[in-house]
This record gives sequence, C-alpha cells and structure tokens, in this order.
Amino acid sequence: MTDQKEMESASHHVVSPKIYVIILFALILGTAATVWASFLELGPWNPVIALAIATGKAMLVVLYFMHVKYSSKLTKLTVFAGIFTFLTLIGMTLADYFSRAWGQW
Amino acid sequence: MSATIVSLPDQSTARIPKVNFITKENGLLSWLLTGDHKRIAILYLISLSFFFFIGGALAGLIRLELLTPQTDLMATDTYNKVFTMHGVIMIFFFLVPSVPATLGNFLIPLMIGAKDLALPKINLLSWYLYIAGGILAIYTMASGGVDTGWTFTTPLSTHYVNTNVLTTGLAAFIAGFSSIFTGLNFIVTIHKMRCPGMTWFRMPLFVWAHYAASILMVLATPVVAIAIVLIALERTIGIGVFDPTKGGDPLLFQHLFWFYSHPAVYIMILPGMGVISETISTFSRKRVFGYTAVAFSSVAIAVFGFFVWAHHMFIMGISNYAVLVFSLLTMLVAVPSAIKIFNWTFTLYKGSITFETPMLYTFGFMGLFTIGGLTGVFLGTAGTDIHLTETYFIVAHFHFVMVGGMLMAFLAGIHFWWPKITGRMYPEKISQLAAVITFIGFNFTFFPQFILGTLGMPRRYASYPPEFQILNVFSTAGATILGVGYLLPVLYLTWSLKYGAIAGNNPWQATGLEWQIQSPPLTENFTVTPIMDHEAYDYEWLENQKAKEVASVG
Amino acid sequence: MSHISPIIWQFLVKWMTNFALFPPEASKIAPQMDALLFFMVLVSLIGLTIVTLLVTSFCILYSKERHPVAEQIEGSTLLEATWTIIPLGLFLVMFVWGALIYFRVYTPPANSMNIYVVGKQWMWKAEHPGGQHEINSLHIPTGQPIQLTLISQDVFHSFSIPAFRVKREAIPGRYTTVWFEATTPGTYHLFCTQYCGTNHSQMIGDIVVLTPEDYRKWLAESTSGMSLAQNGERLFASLSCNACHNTRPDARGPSLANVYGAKLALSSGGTVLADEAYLRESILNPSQHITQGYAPIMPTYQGQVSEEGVIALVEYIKNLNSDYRIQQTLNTTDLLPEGEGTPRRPTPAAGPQAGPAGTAQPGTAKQGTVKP
Amino acid sequence: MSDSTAIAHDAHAAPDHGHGEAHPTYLRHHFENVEQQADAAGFAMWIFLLTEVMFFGGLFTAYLIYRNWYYPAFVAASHQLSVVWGTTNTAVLIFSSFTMAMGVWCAETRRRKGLVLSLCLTFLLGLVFLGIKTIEYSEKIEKHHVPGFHYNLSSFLDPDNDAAAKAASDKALPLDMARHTEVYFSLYFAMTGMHALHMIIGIAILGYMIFRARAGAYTSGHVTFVENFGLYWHFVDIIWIYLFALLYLISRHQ
Repeated sequence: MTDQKEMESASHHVVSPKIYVIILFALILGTAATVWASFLELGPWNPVIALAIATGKAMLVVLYFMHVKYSSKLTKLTVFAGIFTFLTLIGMTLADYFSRAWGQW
Repeated sequence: MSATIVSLPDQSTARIPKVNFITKENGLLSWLLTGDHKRIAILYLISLSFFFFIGGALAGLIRLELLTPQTDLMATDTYNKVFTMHGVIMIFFFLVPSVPATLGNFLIPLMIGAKDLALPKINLLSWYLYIAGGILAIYTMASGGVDTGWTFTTPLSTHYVNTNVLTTGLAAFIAGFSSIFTGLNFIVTIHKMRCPGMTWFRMPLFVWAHYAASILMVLATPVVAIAIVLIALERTIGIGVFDPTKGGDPLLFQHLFWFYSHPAVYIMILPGMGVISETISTFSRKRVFGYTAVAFSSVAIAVFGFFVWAHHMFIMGISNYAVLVFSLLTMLVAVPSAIKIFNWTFTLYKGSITFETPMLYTFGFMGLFTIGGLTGVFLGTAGTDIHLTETYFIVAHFHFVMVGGMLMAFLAGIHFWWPKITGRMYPEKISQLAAVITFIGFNFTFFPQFILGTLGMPRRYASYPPEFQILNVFSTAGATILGVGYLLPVLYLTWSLKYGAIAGNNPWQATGLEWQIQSPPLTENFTVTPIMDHEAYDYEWLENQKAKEVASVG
Repeated sequence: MSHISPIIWQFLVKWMTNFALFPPEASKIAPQMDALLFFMVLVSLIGLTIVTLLVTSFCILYSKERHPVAEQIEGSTLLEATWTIIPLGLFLVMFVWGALIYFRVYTPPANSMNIYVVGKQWMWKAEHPGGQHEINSLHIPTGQPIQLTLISQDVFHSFSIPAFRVKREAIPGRYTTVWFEATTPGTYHLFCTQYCGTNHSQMIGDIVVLTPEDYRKWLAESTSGMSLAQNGERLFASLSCNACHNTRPDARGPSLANVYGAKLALSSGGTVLADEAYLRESILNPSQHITQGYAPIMPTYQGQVSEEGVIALVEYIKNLNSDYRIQQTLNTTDLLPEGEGTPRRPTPAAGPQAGPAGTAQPGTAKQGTVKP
Repeated sequence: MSDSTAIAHDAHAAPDHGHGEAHPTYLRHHFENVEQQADAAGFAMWIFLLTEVMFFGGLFTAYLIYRNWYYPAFVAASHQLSVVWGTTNTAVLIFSSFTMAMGVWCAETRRRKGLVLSLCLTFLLGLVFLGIKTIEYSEKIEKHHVPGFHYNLSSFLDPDNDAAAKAASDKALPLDMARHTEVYFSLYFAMTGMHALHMIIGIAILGYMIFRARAGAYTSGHVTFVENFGLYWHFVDIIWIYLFALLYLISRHQ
C-alpha cells in the first residue's frame, strides 16, 4: 500500500512555540526591511527586492506556520503544483504581452 | 452476431437485494440530505438530464431557425439569446459535470474499494451549488435571457448589452465552484481512500481519467471565476480592468477566460475517455492495450492542457511569437489523444468481441472523436485557423468532440453501469437501435457543418446568405433524428426501472471491483474492506474467481 | 423513386450542381491555404480510414463467434512508439506549414496599399486613402496588395473574407492589420465573424474586386473631393498640432516629416518602429511615447478625435515627406510662451529604414501610399 | 489467485466492521481510522488553497501587465496609499498568523484555555485589520479614488494641492497617464476587496470556532478543523504580504 508511508509521515509533528516566535520576529523584520528597501533608490532592483522579501516571508509562513516543512511529500508536491500553475498563468500571459512590443516579427 | 457475454441470473428466482443504497432509507429528505455518493450521483443524473433536455430544446430552436436563410422563426435578438443559453446550459450545467458528477461520483469509491468519497458533505454541497447555479440560469432565461454568447466577450458583455449578464455570470460562477468541489473530492479520494493493494497502476483507467480531469477542475476553474467577478465589477461599479476606454485590455479577459475554458474541454472529454477504456476492455475481454500509456496520456492531456489556451486567440491580435508557441504546444497536446485512439483500437486485437449497446456507443465515440480530434488540428495550425475559426467549422469541431465524443461516452457509460446502478437491465434491442439512430443523426447534423465552415458561414448568425441553405437543411433534418436518438434512452431506461430483467452482480463479466459486489450496492459499498491483489482488467483472475465459487458451492 | 418530395429534389439538384467544399479562390494566399487544407484533409482521411479499417477488421476477425477466448496482450512499446511518433511528425509538419502561411497572411508587403476599416455595431466603414468612404462594402483592384488597418469603435468584430481565406479581428483601442492580393474580379462575401451583439448577422457586406481600369473608374466616380491625407491636414491645423510640430529649430515637438517607418529613440529608452499603430498611440496616449530629447508636454487627444479623425491624421503624417507644407501653414507658436529648456531637433534617428522616396505628395489625391 | 481476495460478495459477510472499541466518535463511518480522516481533510484543504492561489492568480496577472504598461500612473496612485497604515496592517496580520499558529499548537497539545485565548486574539487582530482597511477605504471614497463614474483625477494632475502626493513630492502626470490611475485603483479595490472578503469569511468562522472551543471541542484530540482553518488563515496572510509589497511599496523613493 503506497499510502501507508505518506500517512505515517504526515502524522502530526507538533512544532514548538519557540520556532513560532522566531518566525514571527523574522516576519516583522522582513516587513521592516521591505518598507526600508522601498525608500532606497535601486532602479530596476526595487521591485525585485520587494518581491524577493515577500517571497521569503511567504516561504517562512508556508514552511513553518503551515507546517509544510514537516509534511508529507504529497503536501509538498501540492504546494509545488499550485506555484507551478500560478507561474504558468502569469508567465505565458505576460510572454504574449512582452513579445507584442517586439513588433511584427 | 448473436454472441453475448451477458450472463443474467435465473430470472425466476433472482431478486434485487432487499437491502441496498436505494431502499436503505425512504423519503425525499433522506435523498436531499444524503451523504452517500451513490445517491448524490443519482440526484445529479436526474438534474443533469433535465438541463440536457432544456439545452437540447434550445438547440432544436436554433436548428429550426436556421432552416431558412431569413430570420422568420424568431427575431435576431431572440436567436442570440437562444444560442447563448444553449451554450451556457450545455457547457456549465451538462458537459462539465456530466460523467464526473454522475458516473464518477457513483463509481470512483467503488472502483478503488472505498466506502464513500473522502468528503461526503462537500459532495452534497457541490450538488446544491450546481442546483443553485442551475436555478439562476433558468431564472435568467425566464426573465429575458442573456445575449453575450457563452464566452462573455468583453467589452460586449461589460458595456454593450443590457441583458442579464450578471445573473448568468453568477450562475456560471456558482456552477464553477460545484465543479471545483467535485474535483477536489476526487483528488483527495483517489489519493487517500484506496483500499489495500490498490496501487496507482492497479486502478481502472476510468479513475485515472477522472484524476486528470479533477486536476484541471481544481486549478483552472478559479481563473474563470475571477474573470467573471471582474466582469461583474466592471458592469456594476465601472472598474477598468478590461475596458479599453480606461486603458484596460479586452484581450486580457480572453486570456483569463480561455485559461479555464480550454482546459474545460479536457474536463469534459477526459472522463468520457475513462468510460471508453472500461467498455472497450470489457466487451473485448482484454486488458487495455498499453495500460500505462493510456494512463499517462490522460495526465499528459491534463498537463499540456494548461499551455495551449491562446490558440483561441490567433486572429485576435496576440503577439505573433505567442501564436507560434501556442500553435506548437497545441500540436503536442493532440498526440496523447492519438495514442489513446490507437491503444483502444489495439485493445480489440485478438480479443473476443461482443456488440452490446455500450460497445456500439463506444465505436460511435471512437469514430466521431477521431474526426473531432483531427479537425482540432486544423484549428490549432496557425495558418488554417485564420480561415476556419469563428465559422461553422468550429461549431462542427467541438460538437464532434463534445456531443459525438462526450455524449456518446456518457451514454455508453450510463448503459454499461445501468445494471449496477439500478440492479436491472435495459432492453437490449431497442437500445442498440437508439445507439445506431444517434450515430446516424449525429453525422447528418454536424458533418454538413464542416462544409459550411470551410465555405465560410460564420457562427452565431441568425440569418445567412441563401447559398448555405441546403447544408443547413441537412443539418436540421439530422437534428430531428438525433433528437429521437436522445429521447429513446430516456423512455426505455425509465421503463427498465420497473420491468427490466434482474441484472445480478456482474452481468458483463467485468473485472472492476464495482462488479464484484451486489447491484445496486449497499450504502457502505463493501461490508469488508476489499484487498486488491491483481491488476486492473485481469480476466484470468475473474475466471479463477468464478471457478472457485463454483467449486465451493459444488 | 418517383415519390421524392419536389422540394428535396430541388435542393439536391441545386446542391449537386453547386457542390463545393471550399469557396472560390480569389486571392493569392487562397491556393496556398487550400494546399495545406487539402493536405490536412488527406492526412485526416487516411488516419480515419486506418482507424476504421482496423476497428472493423478486428471486429470481424475477433468477434466472440470466431474468437471465443481473448489472448491477453500487455501492450507493445514499439507499436506505441510508432503511433506516438508518426502523428507527432505529421502534426509538426502541419505546424510549420501553417506557421509559414500565418506569417504570409499577417505580414503585408512593403508596396501594399493601405485601406482603413472601422468596425462598429453593426457596420463596416472603409476609408480609402483617396478619401472614398464605403459602408459594408469594399472596392479593391486585382493585382495590387491591399493592406487593411482595422480598428473597432466599440466591441470585438472580425473582418472575414472567406474567398480570400483571410480574417482579422477588429479590436477596440488598437490597430490590427491583414493583407491580401485579389486575383479574380467578382463580388465576394464580407462577414463579421466575431459575435458582436444583436445585429451581428447583419454586419455583412460585399467585397467588390475590380480590374485595375474599373477600379480607377470607380475611384474617380466615388471621390468625395478630399483625400484622407487632406482631411488629416485640415485636422492637423485645426487641432493646432503645428504649434509644436512646426519644424523650427526651437520647436517643442519633433518634426513629423519622414517619421513614418522610422526607428525612433524614446525618452524612456529603447527604440520603436513608427508604424500606424505607433502614430495612433502617440496621438491618444502621448506621454508613453515621447521621442528622445523632447519634454512630455503633448496633451492627449483622447475624446477629442474620432477614430476616423485619428485615421486621417495618421494618413497625413504617413504621407508627410517634407517639412514644406507645415512651414507654409499659419503658425501660432510665436504667440505661445517658450517651452522650458531648449528642445533640439532630433536627428531622424537611425534613419527611415523604408526610404519613403515615394511620389505621393501630401495632399495630392493619389490613391495609395506609394512606398517602395 | 490468492485466497486473500476478500471481496464481499454478499451482504451477510462478517459484519465485523463494528463501531465497537477504540473508534472515537468523530471518526466518520467511511474512513478506516483517524489518521486517514485527518490526512484526507488536510490534503483537501491544501487542494482548496490551490484553487485560491489560482483565483488570485488572475488578479496578479492583470496587475503585472498594467503595472508594466502604466508604470508612472501606478507610482503616483500608490503614493495615495499610506505606508504607515499598510505596514501596521501587515504587522497586525503577521501577528494574527502567529496567534493562529499558537492556537493550533494549543489544540494539538490540548490546552483549552490557550486555544480560546489565541483564537480570541486572532479574531481581534482580524477585526483591527478590517478596521484599518475601512479607514483606508473611506479615505479613497472621500477623495473620489474609487473607480467608476465619480473618479477624480485632481490628485494626479495637480499634486501640489494634494497632501499625499505632495508628501511623496510627485510631479503632475500628463492627462493620458493620469487617467490610467483608474486602472490601478480598479486593481487595488479588486485585490484588497477580495482579500478583505476572505478575511471576513475567516473572522466569521473564527467566531464559530471560539464558541466551540470554549466547550472544549478541539482539545480532545480532534484538531483537524483548527489546523485546516489555520492553513486558510495563513494563506490569507501570504496574499496580503504580496499585496502590501505590490500595491503600497511601488517606488517610494521618488
């Protein structure tokens, strides 16, 4: 039975509140950093940094608050599938918009 | 060809089991509040048939109007509303939920040896959402209809029509959530509820196909939901996301819409393909040729299905580079369908074939789906798409796939599992006749439309130049035959509920787990958790099983 | 049968005599498109025949009577690979062939004559460069590549000429183009194929293909006196475009002579090809299209000029080959305060890549932008 | 084939599927055991979150396209939002995520009081978030920055008379670009509105959960509901993290 393993590994791993506190501080720190970075003059890097920090924060939430770090492979795969389809939608639509600007050919 | 594999129990002694999911509880409430996947499937079957016949009646009106070049039966405005409602009802309230919500709902737990779907309450909720959406759609129709086409093209739908776009959009939105919940339920069930021994590669291909379709339902449907929300906001508040006068791009709506609506056609066809895999194996007494290839081609269709949506927009002014990429990817998604067709064909090879009604529908499916699929390539090819798109060629193409493919598969499935669902057989001869009538009527209706399309007759026209009349007359004539073909099953299937022969557990001598239990099944499906110790479609196992039984009885 | 209904009989006779799978081939692209279509029909027929033959023969050979016990076969990698690779190969051939045709249909040759088409609920309005207007019909000559520049005033429309095998969506807010070269004189269908509201099925018209002589005659008969470019010139003056685009050394806007077809450097960085779409955009949304070296002071003309007006302006600017005419018009710049900074004249950056050494002078009522 | 093929042929085959011994009451009949039930529910929640990702995905796509097209308009319009409120709200939401995570921990370790307290805190923080959002929205309504019929461009055409624009030392936008600020606000309201709607639904469910938790519902081992709600709440938090970066923090340095 293939799922036997999945089931066992998914049995609850209780994350200690200490980790939650650390993550909380990291997130608050990230928020401060992203606000601070937005006031710097970084040219094209401004949105990149804003998104990178946001992604970092989201990762912390997903991995620790949402327990994905301690979850089964299936859950990880699910998260990955979501991100992948999301990027497909954005990426392929934007590809059309950007290449429109390249002119006729 | 008199040979048959049907083996019914001795009719003089056979009885339908006293305890089964239908007789377990009585009263309307026991149905409306049920958590039993089989009862929900039947609720779906009844409501789906209702919507199918409303949609079909609208189709009849369309064909009648097109009998003559002028608009004589109804005004153009009425015609526009009729074809819009035909599209909305048939797509959102029939095709998308058809096989998954009825047969899938009924069979997936049985096939994988589970007692129910993982989330029975969500399952019931999804039926209620479906009904709520359906009532809204009917209300829309009764209160004046909508004339945007089922595609809700902006800015037409946001700024230029005064009909019930909001209620229709809401109906589609709600129906979308019904389909999301169905898909979600299937994915969870298939992952978490398989019985011991039921590995992924022992699952029937029906389950694989539903798994692939469920992925599409879950991931693609929300995108059209948000597109509909944005249309509603644009109509009510006047936000400017798609409005060109405010700087929005109407093509963005097309992107978001087709991101769902292209995968939606795979949502519609994949479960049908699942049915075909089951019937073709059973009636040729053979394991499906290249089981793994067929299983993976379902998943491949689902995955590739996400990358091809912009082929609906080739002439709409998307970037030419995007056209190249999407055209190429469309070619790739055609291949898994070709694989399936050939694998089914070779399943027949060295089989022992009988020709019961489900098999006749299956042959119909294979022929029509082959034509439908190949003409899809005409439209995915960027060059020929210019000439053929937005003409009757498109109409013919997707009716071949959806009606010729999906509806044939749906009927094949309904006939195939009818004895399991009701415990009774349908009358064989008349149903074979119905299958033949459907096939002939279908070709008469839709084949002329291919020619109309290459001749350039645009779709959604209430009137047309007189030289197209002859082919339209053929098409309308065919539609009446098709109508008969669809009415017959309703009649004899209803008849069989009371007068059909008692079917017994396994009239087709099929191998699936669902056939090894009583028909109709118990509410809890299996009294003892089954253990799967053989591959799917293992007819030798079945023979041994029977031999053992005889031995033990003897 | 003698009892066949006369109506059906009539139908059948009519159909058999007019039987056609394709509309007439009346453009240069049509035979090429049909060649691909025939190829695809052929492949489809062969594919369908193979499947049908296999299914039928298996049904006969392996029916239960003849073959009571099935032989279990797992599958065959070789066979499966065959029917994966062969369809894939065929589909790829179709893809490449189709892509080539797609390029051809949507890449107008340099010497094509431009006709503007505005779609609105529910009619097609064509504007010839000579100033001729037509509604729901289009007169064109044979033997001359015609480029259509399409735009819609309201919703999506689609300009379809089945006999030419071309079709292009007219979308609101943006120009799209398509081209064709008619080969056979005659009258052909024009359809709107994108559903556009109540009278969608009445948004039809005629494409009238004339011999070059007849076409010239038609042009002369239906001229309204002013060419499109002349209309544009009037509009240019009445909107005071020449207040800034006045060719003087201290002008606040760039000179527009020979700007069409040139590669312009933008102040936002990057270069852009000044085609019809660009000219339209820079009239309606100027702040996103500032030529390098100029201040973003041009006001938007959105809401002040109709699509037809924009077309006239674009056509005027397209035909502007020298500064002469602008210098001759009354100029009101002197009355306006000085712009900040000292805007300099741009070197016609990168040079007009399609040297517009044509003969068409602005204002001369000659049909067609004669661009080599 | 083996004898282990135990497929029930008849209804009277050993009804040993008894609701006898160690089965807790919350185990629904169609699951084999509690593990399977919890696992299925958790997985279902994740799949549901996937649909939510795609639901917001359409909005993010639209945002990215128009931000590219109308960058100056997006910058000027985003300066109309208050970074202070935005940052406060981000902090509030992150804090509520933390309290929610603590709530899940309390449920898992069977601390009833701790669970009720965490849920109440989460509930309150959610309300604070919505309160601040209301303040922000009413500001927009006052300034006629709600897209639609009464949309007002004066903040962008004449930034010197507009406190927020002046604070960011914005230059006046040309009319055509200024008009495109409406696209920004369309997306702003669509995105934050959808997010707020998710918050409202979440807060309503929280209210129900507090009610049940006081009766000790989730602290007797059956924590699935709390855990799944936690996933939902964190997801809403993640959406906001991106919304904050994308809507509030465009080019604050100018």
